[in-house]
Amino acid sequence: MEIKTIVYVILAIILAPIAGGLLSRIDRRLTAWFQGRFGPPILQPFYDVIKLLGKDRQVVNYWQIFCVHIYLVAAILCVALFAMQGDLLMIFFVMTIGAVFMVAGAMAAPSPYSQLGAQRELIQMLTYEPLLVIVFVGIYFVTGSFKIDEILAYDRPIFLLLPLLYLVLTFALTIKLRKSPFDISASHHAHQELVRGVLTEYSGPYLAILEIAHWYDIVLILAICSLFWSTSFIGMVILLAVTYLAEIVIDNVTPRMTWKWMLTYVWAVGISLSFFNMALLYAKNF
Amino acid sequence: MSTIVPFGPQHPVLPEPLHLKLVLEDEIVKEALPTLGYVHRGLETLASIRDMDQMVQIVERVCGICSCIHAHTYCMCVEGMMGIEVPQRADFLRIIWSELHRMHSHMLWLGLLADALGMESLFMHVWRLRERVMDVAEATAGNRVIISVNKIGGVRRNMSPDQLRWIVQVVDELETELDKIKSVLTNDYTVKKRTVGKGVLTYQQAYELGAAGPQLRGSGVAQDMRMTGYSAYKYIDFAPVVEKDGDSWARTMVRFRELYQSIDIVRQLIAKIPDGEIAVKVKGKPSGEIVCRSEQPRGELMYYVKASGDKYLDRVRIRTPTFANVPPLLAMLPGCEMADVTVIALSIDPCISCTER
Amino acid sequence: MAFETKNLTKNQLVGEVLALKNQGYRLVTMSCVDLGESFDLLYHFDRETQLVHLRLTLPKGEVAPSISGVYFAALLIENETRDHFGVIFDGLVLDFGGNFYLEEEVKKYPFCKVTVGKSETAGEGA
Amino acid sequence: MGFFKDLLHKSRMKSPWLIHFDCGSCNGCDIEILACLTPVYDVERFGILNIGNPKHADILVVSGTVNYRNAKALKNIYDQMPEPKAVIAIGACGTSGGVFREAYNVLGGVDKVIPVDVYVPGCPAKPEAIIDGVVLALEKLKERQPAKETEPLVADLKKAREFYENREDRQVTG
Amino acid sequence: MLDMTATVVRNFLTKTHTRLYPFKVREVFDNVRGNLDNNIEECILCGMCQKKCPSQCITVDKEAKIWEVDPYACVYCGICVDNCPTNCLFMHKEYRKPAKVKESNQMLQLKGPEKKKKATE
Amino acid sequence: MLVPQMLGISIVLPFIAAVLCLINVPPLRSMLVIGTGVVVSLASLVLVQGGAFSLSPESIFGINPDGLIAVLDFALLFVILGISYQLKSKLVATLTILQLVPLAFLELFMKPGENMGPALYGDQFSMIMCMVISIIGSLICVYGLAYMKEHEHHLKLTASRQGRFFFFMILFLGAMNGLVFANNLLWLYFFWEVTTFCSFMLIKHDDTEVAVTNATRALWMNMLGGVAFVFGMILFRSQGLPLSLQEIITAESASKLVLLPIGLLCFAGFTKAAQLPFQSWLCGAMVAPTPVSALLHSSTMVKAGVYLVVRLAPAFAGTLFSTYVALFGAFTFLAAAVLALSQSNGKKILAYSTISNLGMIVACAGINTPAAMSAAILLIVFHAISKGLMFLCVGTIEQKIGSRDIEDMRGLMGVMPKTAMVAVVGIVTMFLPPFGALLSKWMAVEASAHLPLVVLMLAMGSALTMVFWGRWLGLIMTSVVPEKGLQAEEQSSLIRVPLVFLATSAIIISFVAPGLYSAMVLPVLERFYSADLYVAAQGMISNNIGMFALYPVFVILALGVIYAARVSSAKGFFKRGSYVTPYVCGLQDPTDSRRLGFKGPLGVWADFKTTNYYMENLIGETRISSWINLVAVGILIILLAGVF
Ligand code: SF4
Ligand code: SF4
Ligand code: SF4
Ligand code: SF4
Ligand code: SF4
Ligand code: SF4
Ligand code: SF4
Ligand code: SF4
Repeated sequence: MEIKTIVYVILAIILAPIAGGLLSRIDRRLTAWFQGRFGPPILQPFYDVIKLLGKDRQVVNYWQIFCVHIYLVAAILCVALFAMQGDLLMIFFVMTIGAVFMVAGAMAAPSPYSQLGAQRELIQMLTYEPLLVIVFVGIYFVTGSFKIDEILAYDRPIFLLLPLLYLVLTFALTIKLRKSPFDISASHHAHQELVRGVLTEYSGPYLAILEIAHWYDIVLILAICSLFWSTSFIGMVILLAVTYLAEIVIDNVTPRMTWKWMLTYVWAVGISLSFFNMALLYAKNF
Repeated sequence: MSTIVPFGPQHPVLPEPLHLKLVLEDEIVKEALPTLGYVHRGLETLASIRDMDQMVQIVERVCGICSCIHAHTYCMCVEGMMGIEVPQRADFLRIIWSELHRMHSHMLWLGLLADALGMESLFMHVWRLRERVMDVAEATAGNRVIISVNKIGGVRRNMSPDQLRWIVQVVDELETELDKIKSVLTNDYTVKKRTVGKGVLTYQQAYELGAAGPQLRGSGVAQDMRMTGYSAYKYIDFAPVVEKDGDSWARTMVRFRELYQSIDIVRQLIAKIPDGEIAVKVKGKPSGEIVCRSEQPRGELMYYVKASGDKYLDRVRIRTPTFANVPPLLAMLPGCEMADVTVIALSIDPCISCTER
Repeated sequence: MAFETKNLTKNQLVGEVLALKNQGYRLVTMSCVDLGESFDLLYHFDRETQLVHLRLTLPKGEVAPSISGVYFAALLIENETRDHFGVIFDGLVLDFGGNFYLEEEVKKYPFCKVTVGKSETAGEGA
Repeated sequence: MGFFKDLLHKSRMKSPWLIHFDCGSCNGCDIEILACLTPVYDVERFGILNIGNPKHADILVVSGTVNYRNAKALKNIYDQMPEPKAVIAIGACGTSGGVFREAYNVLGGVDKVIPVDVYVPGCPAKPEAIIDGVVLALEKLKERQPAKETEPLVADLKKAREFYENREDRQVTG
Repeated sequence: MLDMTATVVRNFLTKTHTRLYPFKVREVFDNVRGNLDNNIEECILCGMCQKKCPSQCITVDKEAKIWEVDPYACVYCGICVDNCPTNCLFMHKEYRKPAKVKESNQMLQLKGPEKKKKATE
Repeated sequence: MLVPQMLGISIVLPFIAAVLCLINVPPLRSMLVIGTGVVVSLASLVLVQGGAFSLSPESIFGINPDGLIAVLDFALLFVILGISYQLKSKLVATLTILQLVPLAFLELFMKPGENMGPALYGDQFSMIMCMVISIIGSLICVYGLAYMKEHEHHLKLTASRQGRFFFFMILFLGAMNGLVFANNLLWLYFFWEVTTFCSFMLIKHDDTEVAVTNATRALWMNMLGGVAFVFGMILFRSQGLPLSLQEIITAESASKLVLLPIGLLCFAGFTKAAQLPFQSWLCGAMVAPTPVSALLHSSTMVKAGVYLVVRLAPAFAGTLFSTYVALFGAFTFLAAAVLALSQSNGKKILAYSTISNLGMIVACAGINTPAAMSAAILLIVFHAISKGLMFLCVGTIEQKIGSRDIEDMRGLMGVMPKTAMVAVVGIVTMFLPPFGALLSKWMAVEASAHLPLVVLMLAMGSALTMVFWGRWLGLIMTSVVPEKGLQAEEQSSLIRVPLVFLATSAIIISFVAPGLYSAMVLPVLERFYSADLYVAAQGMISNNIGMFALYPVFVILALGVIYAARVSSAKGFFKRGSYVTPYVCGLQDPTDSRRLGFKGPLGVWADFKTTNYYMENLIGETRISSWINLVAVGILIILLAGVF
């Protein structure tokens, strides 16, 4: 491995949670503004996490702790692999380690909320995973590779060729961000029928670890989004900003839906959008 | 193969301490059994150690949301037994406050429903609008929530012409604001997806299970206690708001349209309010039995009072609307999705504190 | 403003309630009053905002017939009355056995003027 | 180490997550607590979130009179909160039982069951008062202080029952 | 599907509606029922307030000249104020501040009301 | 290097040992089974050293082998005919006759021996298969020793029938080894039919009514494949091709005419590999004692089916038929995953997951690129290890808790911690990176990227896979913290050793996957493909479109696991934290903090209880099986019609 890659990896591992935290703070402030409120202070997400780290440890089942640490490791690993410019599909599969262990951790606790949350989380995974694979395949179609370095070497913004697939990716993003209408398995605040779903039985430092892992996750998936406009920095920033703003608006204007609706709707819409986009690509090529 | 989930008494979406034991299968509710008693205080027994004037303050705290209607109905009972004629202005003022309470209660409920739907921004928005009504209550009665304006024989506070004008201005503003969010409830695909067809209560069920208020009217039964014309309602034009479908959406629409109705009634009241005294002197002790009914935001409220000329009343019995709405709720839950439990529960606008007293 | 009531005996009650139901009446509620030696059970029915009242005077210690078979909604009211007065209803569809609102710590029937211990009477309903 | 300690203290002050339990309130206080969250008062300015789950919460906000049935739930919820934690009793009911003190099913205040750190009077307590109450409670969170001693729940229930049983006849039971 | 958008965008573009409470205190309406107080010098210790209070939180001890209210049981209804024959009871516009320890509001009358006593009788 | 001897040990020795197993002296049988296992395994390892070979035995015990095989063939078919009479199954009888007659025709009139190359041929693919069969198969047989003792104890049998049982188990191994080394299609056919017969006898072993019905179903479905096989051979001969496998796949004249018999052989493979719509025999095989299921699913029987399809793949590379095979496999992958999702019966989940994985292998054969073929071969290996392990786990668990329902496995960590740990390893190696099964899946998805419909089905299927494994993984861990740590678990070493051996090898072989690939898979592929091969270097497996950084992921995750295990160990935790009950809205039992549940209505205690979502009403087996079969039949018809 070259020195440059190692530096990238280390930078990514350090910067990702900071970026994730800041994003989450921007998210909360913007949400507050959309609701006509003032919103939390600048460093709020970090205060939250530090406070949680300083709370007493309580546990329902120690497998949970095991699982939550694996989730964190997997999330960091994904970001590192991305920084190494590895294979998109491999990163995706490594990402599922984290997701699966989060579910396993939630199921380890004998609590109805956590268990139902785990079931729903599984259904969310079921919903977004095929979509992500399709998006990656779409990228492969355009660039001829799954490897990030070669995707970055592609000389046109992928977004222009795969606008609909980008939309499909934002479905996955919404689910990963736990935003309405897909905040069915866990939510930022406990305002849902499952209390906090998969997060219900984690407390104190373990909740903090989950939160940090979640930041890594968000950064990763936003990084994947950024691949869609990798040719220019400004294009990338604009794409991400618009995407994130749209996410927040959608979060604020839609109620939470049920898992059945999510599965059928997202699969139907996502798959047809993908096929449409593929058809467009074919049409262009011939 | 089933999952058993406790729902309440402490649950973030259900603000009221009601416990439901849900038996689920793939998130479909198979059985729902309630436990009550988490708010039971036994305040009806206080009638035996508090005199009838003090009871006004106590029944007002049966429930903080439409507190003044409780006090009003209780006062109607005692006044009825003693044959007291309340000054007309007092009647009008009582109803103005009642309608303001109905408005804030409906908006509060709309916010909670939005929260149960996971639509935080609507919750925030509606509760922000609600604060306007709270300000009116605070300015006119001296307290935001429990306004303590009723007393036997009339009301304790008057409203100045300035205040009345200001109220009209506030309800006008509210009307325009409500217009802006109207389409969210009437048109929005996602909102309708979560409410339409959820928790259907047929006309027959609503009628036989004894549903009350918007729950009853949402199923097509045009019954509203205000039609009996108690207090100042006899001077006002209005017709009960009715929806046919009997689902959560219909109940939502009933309440939403009632907001407009209340705004209209407040305008009419303020246009017609007479001058004069606001209270009469009360002497003596009541005796006999009486039943009084009124319309709360959640439906029909009934007081039964028995007295025998003693210092203390013999019996104060309160039948609150949510008490009547619990059996229909239990009938609606089986077969719905777990995610809809909160929506359906909130669609009856549960008020457990008055259910259990 | 006293109101008209129709006085009934225990045996007439369910039949009369059924008749009212067939005429389209809805159960509003039931009120119970302790008269010292007996309980007054008042049933309030409504049709298009007009009320009809039935009165059953029940000597203490007797079991009242339940109307929850006719009006399901009566279930909550009868359980409540059981909690507060210790009146036992025969044929209640879902009997909370005096623990509807109250925990075991509350040992007396709070609404009764003559204090009776709860545990001794659970069987007979005095 | 001092830096981290200060940071932790600051974070605790800046991020109090609430759990609200309605322990037999008339809803007057409940809706005022909720009103704090809404735009007009917006307590998220102080990092306050209504988190709804005892395991995540720092401050337990209790409204209502506390009766025999919900006292047990209250105790359970309090026990499930990890330290450091604080309890705020809201309203006349939460602090003493209010108008209902002498009703038969009322224990009379949150402090009969769990140690209370801040009392917020009012009927209902005003949103401003609730905000003040939270600010006051933060001091307890900052440096974890040993919880105030309360007798175990069962003993308390017994005492309350005695109180109720020894009341004069004309009161309540006639 | 996006019917709420107009509203949230409007919220976004207008000023926030937040009252920045501890930093900016809004003006209180007149006649608001806040903390109960007694102008103890005017009080004739007649016990009317004690009798009328629905919460039974006032204790008047004529002998010891002590007037006491438990502000944590008081429900701020103002009935006592309405019924006080000397109008010595009054309510502040401000609410009572939260406290870490419950303390009752006890007042000892040092010197009785002057002539007024007769006038009100 | 001793190839003939080793082949003899692999193929003939089991036949002899099987007969010896019939002697009813339990200790002797145990030694026999263990001994055969060890010897056969060693032989397979020795074989690997030698590299590719081809061999035509002159005689077996002095008999002309071709003649011997022919005689045995007919003998076997007549036995089956006899059985069909016993079972009163006209279907089986018809299918047997449909084989007997054409086979006689083939033997008598079509000069089957013409231009025949070597009768036996072994390349690295055969050797991988042989290792899988010999090592995993033997472990399962060893496990079977302990299992069957308990099993017969449960059934309260007076006369042991283990002789018969192990006869067929061991025979199975020999037949499978013969199958993978056979180059002469007639030989292959013979071994093929032996596996059919063995599986029938093993499924029927308990002789209950269900067992007999299910065994019969297995028999006729596999006989259907046998019929296709025979007709395939006849067609080969009618086109003048020799009945040599190697000849067929290397034949330059992959014209449309040859496709039909290849299609028929593939069909035979599909039936054996329980592809849709033939999945029901494999699910029905669940009634057999667990070692049988383990054997059928992991190392034998179904693997024979995919082995044949994968072997034949180069012969139809680049044809439309190939694409249809890919589609067919992908559909099986998806549909079986859906069915697995709807199951709570642990063995059924395993069964459907097997079918699903086999579908993936078939799909890879259809995709027919070097990447896909690597995926197929690797998946055969890794699936065999993990699936064998999972079956043994379920069997062990069932004998302890008396249920194979995964809902009953909640909290297994508290009841049988060691087995539960092994099961966790089994599950994790089935579907999570960096383990081999997932590595193959990754290869498969990347290889299929140019076939949108296939990749879509693979993507959806793999998401479903994630769900049903994920929840199983989770619920094993569901438990309260035990008061005084975990108790030790007693277990016979005949059970413990196979479990632990398989679990460790699942991890270790995944770790050496790059080496395995270079040594065993690459040589096979290089014969047929030149471009786009994966290169394994420095622990990374990569080709021109993708790269799997196996070692970095492996190492970091391993460190993560060690770290997580340290911080979460029960002892370590209790020093630093405290135990609390789950959140149930404040309704726990205040007096007993470890009692799970809440006080519900009427003051009645409700114990904690949750279930997974099986969506019985939506995707229940009975609900959708017929639809799925219909689609599968449709694809199959198009597929076979395509080759005409
Ligand atoms: S219905 Fe509720 S809000 Fe209305 S008066 Fe009754 S208790 Fe109060
Ligand atoms: S609706 Fe869900 S995501 Fe939105 S604020 Fe509430 S809890 Fe958070
Ligand atoms: S449930 Fe009862 S207390 Fe709550 S708002 Fe309704 S009536 Fe009032
Ligand atoms: S203090 Fe007053 S407003 Fe608050 S709960 Fe008690 S009675 Fe209701
Ligand atoms: S009523 Fe007024 S004068 Fe009399 S004791 Fe009370 S405060 Fe004093
Ligand atoms: S008249 Fe005098 S004694 Fe009588 S109530 Fe008034 S102040 Fe008290
Ligand atoms: S304000 Fe009301 S509760 Fe308070 S002391 Fe006066 S009468 Fe009593
Ligand atoms: S439980 Fe297992 S060992 Fe026992 S009889 Fe059944 S299959 Fe055989």
